[in-house]
Amino acid sequence: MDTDIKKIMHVMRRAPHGSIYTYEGLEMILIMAAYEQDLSLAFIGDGVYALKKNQDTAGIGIKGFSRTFMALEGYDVEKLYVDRQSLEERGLTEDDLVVDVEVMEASEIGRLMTEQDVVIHH
Amino acid sequence: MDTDIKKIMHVMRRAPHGSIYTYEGLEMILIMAAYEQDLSLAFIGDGVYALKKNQDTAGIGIKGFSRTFMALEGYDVEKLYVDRQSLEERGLTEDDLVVDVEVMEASEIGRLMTEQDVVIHH
Amino acid sequence: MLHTINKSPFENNTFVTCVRFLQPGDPVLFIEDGVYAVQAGNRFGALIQSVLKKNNPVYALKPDLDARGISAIAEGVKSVDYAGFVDLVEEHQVNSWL
Amino acid sequence: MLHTINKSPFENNTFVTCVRFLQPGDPVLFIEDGVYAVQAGNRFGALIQSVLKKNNPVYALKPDLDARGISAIAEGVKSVDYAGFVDLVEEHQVNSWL
Amino acid sequence: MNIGILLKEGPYNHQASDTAYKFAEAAIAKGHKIDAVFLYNDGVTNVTKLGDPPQDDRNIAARWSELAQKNDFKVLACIAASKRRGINDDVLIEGSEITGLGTLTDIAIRNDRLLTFGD
Amino acid sequence: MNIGILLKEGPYNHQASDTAYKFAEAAIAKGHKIDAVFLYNDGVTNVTKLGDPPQDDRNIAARWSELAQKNDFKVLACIAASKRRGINDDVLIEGSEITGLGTLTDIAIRNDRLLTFGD
Repeated sequence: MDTDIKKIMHVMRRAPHGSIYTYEGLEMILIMAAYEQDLSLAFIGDGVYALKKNQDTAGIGIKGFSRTFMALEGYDVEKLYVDRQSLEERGLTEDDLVVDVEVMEASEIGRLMTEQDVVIHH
Repeated sequence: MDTDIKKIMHVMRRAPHGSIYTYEGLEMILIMAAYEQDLSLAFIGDGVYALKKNQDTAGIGIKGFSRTFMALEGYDVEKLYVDRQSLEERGLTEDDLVVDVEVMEASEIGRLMTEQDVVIHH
Repeated sequence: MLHTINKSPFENNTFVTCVRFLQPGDPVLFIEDGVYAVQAGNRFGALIQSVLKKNNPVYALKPDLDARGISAIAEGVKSVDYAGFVDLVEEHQVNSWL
Repeated sequence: MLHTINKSPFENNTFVTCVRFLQPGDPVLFIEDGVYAVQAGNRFGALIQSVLKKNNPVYALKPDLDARGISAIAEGVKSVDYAGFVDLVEEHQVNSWL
Repeated sequence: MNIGILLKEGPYNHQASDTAYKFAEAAIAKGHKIDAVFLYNDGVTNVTKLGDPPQDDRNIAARWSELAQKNDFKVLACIAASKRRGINDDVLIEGSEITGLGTLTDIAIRNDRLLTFGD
Repeated sequence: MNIGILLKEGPYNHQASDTAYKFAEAAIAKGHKIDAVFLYNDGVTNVTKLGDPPQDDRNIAARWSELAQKNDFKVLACIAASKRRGINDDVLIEGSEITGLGTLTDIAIRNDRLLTFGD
């Protein structure tokens, strides 16, 4: 088996709760985090909503998971990139988010994408 | 059982082949056509692509179904409404479609919608 | 006729399309990811106001707003719970823009 | 890096979003319902041309074009079959914009 | 009021089944009658008893089964859509049945409302 | 070249499984190795042998089974995603297995490419 460290980027693109993609994506990320690869997360488009503070899913009867993003640091997953335009278009700022992130320009996130061995959209 | 004739509109909104909604929608319409209700079809947004001529699905390995729209007349389903703007935005004209339709303004299709007992989007 | 919209307007064209077909007076209810349309201060505020001005009442499902952390909603939009959704269905036939 | 897009740009924002992240020289391949983007004469022609001008080659999967009855495609766009898709994957890492 | 529900997406992957369920509960609480829930497209996978979600999550199939039996309606899966997706009589939860699209037509005809939930 | 495939949607409802299959066939024809197909989200429903599509339609599960066995790879369904959706060992087609996300990580690490297909 190849023992090089691989660069794997997970791209969160969907709003939470309307579909399971973000939640199951997060489950995938938590498992991959144990494999000591170079993981990063990019939040693009509606993906930024996954990080919104004060989500209370009791009323829809679906388990919430925004707090799980806070646990990522404990797994040494610390590269969380947020697309500035996606955030601004949605009337959000960094203060609205549950975790510390790097707000970046699309061109910069795009450059990081090209350095990856694997990119998975959720 | 209520024996009044019900007005049921099927709204085709998706492009064909990328998902099964239009195809299974058409299966539903063919069954409903046997029940002698007042059926109509509206093609809105990417739904107009379902009627595009010269679809050849051999290469993707999925059964084509655009010709099935031609069979609707034999089932006395003759109210096929196409939203003018959806057609024009996609660079299509009536000549590009496999069946005769009524090209209508959105406001007029919207008015017909409000007369329905049931509206089902596919 | 009650129109329901369940897609985020930022990624999907459903809301913009639905508005073209809307008849004056018909209520619109945003559910699921559709509720992002009514978050105060976003770029769909103008479209929401134009809908309200044509006498189309606009609602958003509160459990879906809460689930997404949306507390401030556009002026004139009313939030309803599932019972309120049922009330709207009592009064109107339903057109779910999937 | 090869970017694939599988959604119709008329209903979904994926193509427009992808373009913002695209690095010069990176190829774009339209597949499935994504191929509607390259139909000649539609309103995404200008965006396609701007991508081509930044030295991003643009491809569309021919079996998907054929399935949708699209014979005329925008100038500068190349159609490829599944073998051509594999060729692109040989040359590039892949970024599938689902 | 008599209400039919058409559910077009499977459980968990989209919120449609959750919203349909919450709506049905609320309608019943207000004294309305749910006549039937008809499953179409991937929606047919809502009634497989083979699902085994995490303990701390909702069990969508079991929940529909209970609501249907308690309120005297059926959750009906379209036979053609079911066959495509591996749903058959052997895997059905209590309170569900496989049937044809003619039944959906009857549901559309005989009820005051037919509500669609999906993606 | 060694290629892993991640498939995130079920059969028939979306074209993803068809495109992934056609791509895999073409890659094999050009002498590449498909290392594994990993199923996630609704994608896990690609490997149920209970499906019974119309005679004149493709059988997606059977097709994956055949391609996998002929070319010495496995179609792997994520266990957590499978449990939610009623996929278990009893319903698996030949050539498929249920496994964990760690296996997907191995696939991502050891191959030259990981391609994702979905909605």
